[in-house]
Amino acid sequence: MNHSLTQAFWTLLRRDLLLTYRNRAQAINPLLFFVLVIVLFPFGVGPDATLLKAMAPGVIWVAALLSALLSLESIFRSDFDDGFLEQLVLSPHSLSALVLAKVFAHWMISGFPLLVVAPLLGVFLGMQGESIEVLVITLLIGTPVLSLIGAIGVALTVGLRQGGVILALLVFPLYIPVLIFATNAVQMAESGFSVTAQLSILAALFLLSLALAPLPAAAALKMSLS
Amino acid sequence: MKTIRKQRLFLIIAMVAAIMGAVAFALNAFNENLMYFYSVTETVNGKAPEQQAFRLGGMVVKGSVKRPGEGLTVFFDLTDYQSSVTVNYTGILPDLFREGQGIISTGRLNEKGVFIADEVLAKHDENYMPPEVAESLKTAKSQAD
Amino acid sequence: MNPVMKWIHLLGSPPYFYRFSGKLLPWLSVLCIILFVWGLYGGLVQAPADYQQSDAFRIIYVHVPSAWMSLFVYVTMAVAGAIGIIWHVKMAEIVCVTSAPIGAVFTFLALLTGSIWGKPMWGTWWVWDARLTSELILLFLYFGVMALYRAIEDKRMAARAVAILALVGLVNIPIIHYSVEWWSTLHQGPTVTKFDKPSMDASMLIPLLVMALAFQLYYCIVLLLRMRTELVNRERNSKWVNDLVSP
Amino acid sequence: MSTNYSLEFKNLQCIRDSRTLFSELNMTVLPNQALILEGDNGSGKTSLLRILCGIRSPDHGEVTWCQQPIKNSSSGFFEEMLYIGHLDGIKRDLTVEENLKVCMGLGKPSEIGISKALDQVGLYGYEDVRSQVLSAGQRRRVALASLLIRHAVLWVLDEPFTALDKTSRAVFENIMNQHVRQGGMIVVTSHHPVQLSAAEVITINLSEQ
Repeated sequence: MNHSLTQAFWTLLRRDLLLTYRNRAQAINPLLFFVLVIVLFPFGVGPDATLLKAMAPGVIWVAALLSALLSLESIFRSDFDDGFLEQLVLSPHSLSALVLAKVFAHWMISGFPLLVVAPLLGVFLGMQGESIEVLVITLLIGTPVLSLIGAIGVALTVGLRQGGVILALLVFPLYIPVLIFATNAVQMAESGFSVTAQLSILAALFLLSLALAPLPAAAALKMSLS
Repeated sequence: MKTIRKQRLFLIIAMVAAIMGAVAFALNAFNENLMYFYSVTETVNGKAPEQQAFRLGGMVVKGSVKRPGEGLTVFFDLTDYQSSVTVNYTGILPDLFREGQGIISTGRLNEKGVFIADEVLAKHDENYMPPEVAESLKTAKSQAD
Repeated sequence: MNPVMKWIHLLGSPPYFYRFSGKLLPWLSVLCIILFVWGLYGGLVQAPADYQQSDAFRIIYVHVPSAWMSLFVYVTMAVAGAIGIIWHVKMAEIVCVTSAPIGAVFTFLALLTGSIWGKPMWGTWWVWDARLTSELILLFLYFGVMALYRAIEDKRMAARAVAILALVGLVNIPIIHYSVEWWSTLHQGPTVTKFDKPSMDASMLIPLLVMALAFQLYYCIVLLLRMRTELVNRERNSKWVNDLVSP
Repeated sequence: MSTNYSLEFKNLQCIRDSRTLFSELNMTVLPNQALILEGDNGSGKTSLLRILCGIRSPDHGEVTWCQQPIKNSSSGFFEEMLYIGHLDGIKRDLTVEENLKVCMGLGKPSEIGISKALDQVGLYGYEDVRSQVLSAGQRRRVALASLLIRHAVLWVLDEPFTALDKTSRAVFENIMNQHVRQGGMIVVTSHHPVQLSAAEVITINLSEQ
């Protein structure tokens, strides 16, 4: 059964990635949104290089939060609409583990691409060498937390018509610790400080949400279906 | 049935391992020496950043508050009982701002080593007592000294 | 079953609870009013002015109890939610969902009085200080709970959803609190805190404790009232509610 | 298949929006039996079905599998049950075979392979066809094929004949009969009369409750 749980995990992961691949045009939208939000800032605050540089970590991370929110619904929405979620809930495997597969797929689709474009945007906002490195590391550890916590929110709201707005209200307060430590790490790196503490805390947040978030998400999914 | 139990056990072990990892990382973070505020001594010794704004905390030195001119500009010295730095601020000071009071100030150092404050916040302590009690405490303290 | 357990079990039955709370409410209200009058008189008139902040400090008689209650209500809500989920106790579910707006009001009151106090004392309406920020996030957590409950039509389902969310929030509150505290250590150097341990003169402390008790009672009263409304609303088709409406 | 399986429910009650749909329902379903739920729209057929397969929990009463509550993981209920609801969970962007592979991966595969199952439901050669070009009836057949490729004793089917023409319905009934004959059990709701000659049919009419 252990073997077959792993198999179910990979089947589900493969399926979600394949579905995204078949729908690549749509899947790229959150990434474009991310880039666009960041590009808007210089227009909004003016082309002052020092100001932009100081704002860069916060701007990039807030944009990451917004784009995560935009793509979160895709974790469960279409499966809820076409009844696949029922099959998932009624499968003999642990629902939490299956939820984790879907969250992992979501991160690969929506979180991972941010890692690729973030350095370019960092340069664009005037960030330099080492702080860009730290930015990428914070995104690497931090974006999975966004997907994990977000999954709870989506699972709670997937059955609702006006779920989107409520989703933002539910998940943003929970995102604040990630935002704080991630942006602080980049700022400290910019000032030339050690960032081990911030990265450790981000890693702790990641492991904690990895261990705990699938449970309420699974419970919420069962609730949403009943 | 047995396999189900095995699978569940495996998941629980993985969960506990992840939580323990999280605790380990958190403890690691606590052990790091975090320096996000600057005392007056650190500022004077040049440990504070030169280009960036930072927060500076200390006590207002008694008799150091000077108001040159009619405006809202004020100069005062801040101390941590080891060294002191001059602060320059333009704006309305909070009610609790007085000599001997602890304050927190945001700003940056200029070339002359004067701290140009953008914001001055008075920190009130968490003691609450009637003035007479405060007075008697003070006398008791001075007698003890 | 021992008598206490039996009684708790009995309280789980809606008609009994409705009758019992109906009898309890007048007594609680009288007690609450007495405590409020005593606390306010003690705090606003009797207590001496502070040596540092003079009369402005008196706002703590509203501010501190509401800040305490904002956290207390959240914990109550989450614990009740957990009991509701695990043991399917209907009353616990109702405690969970009806607590949220009350907690939000306390949180809002704490923020409002804090900011009114902050302006003369600190020199600003708002600082991104650890306590203020975590209180603000707490308010948003309450809003989330309320919005979710309102959005789900099936109230039985909604209560479960709210309980899950409240529990997630409960795990997150220490994390949020710790992170904002850590974040705003930037703002406050420990050098400044060269003060004695927090202390308060008895003449000021007693009214504060009385006020805290009064707030606690106020919460109980509003909770009972809201629970009664919710119960009647949920069970509007049942016999006991019909008997209640047309005796 | 061993014969000691049993699906039992006692004292079931379902309340929806403070309206009691049904109460005090009792029944035991054994291998070679089929339970057919009848009733008007809104009588609670789907609710009962969802309670029986564990999606919804009853307001009162209990559903057991082999004398153990179905939520209890040691009952092994979810290994032995397959459910097809109003919605079939078939992704339009995946081919028929890809869809079926996902179904297979979620549970215990049966001996029947994908192509053989498709043959049985009359969709031979449709493996690589994208599901979006299938007609509603063909999608329904793919859902039926997903029952065949997984091992389960109990099938729970919600209106399986929706969007099916006469021949398709015959195919469906044939396969259901075959399942019951092999010791399986079926719980089904249907507007249309169901011909399950191989099974000992039990009927619950919820409108008469």
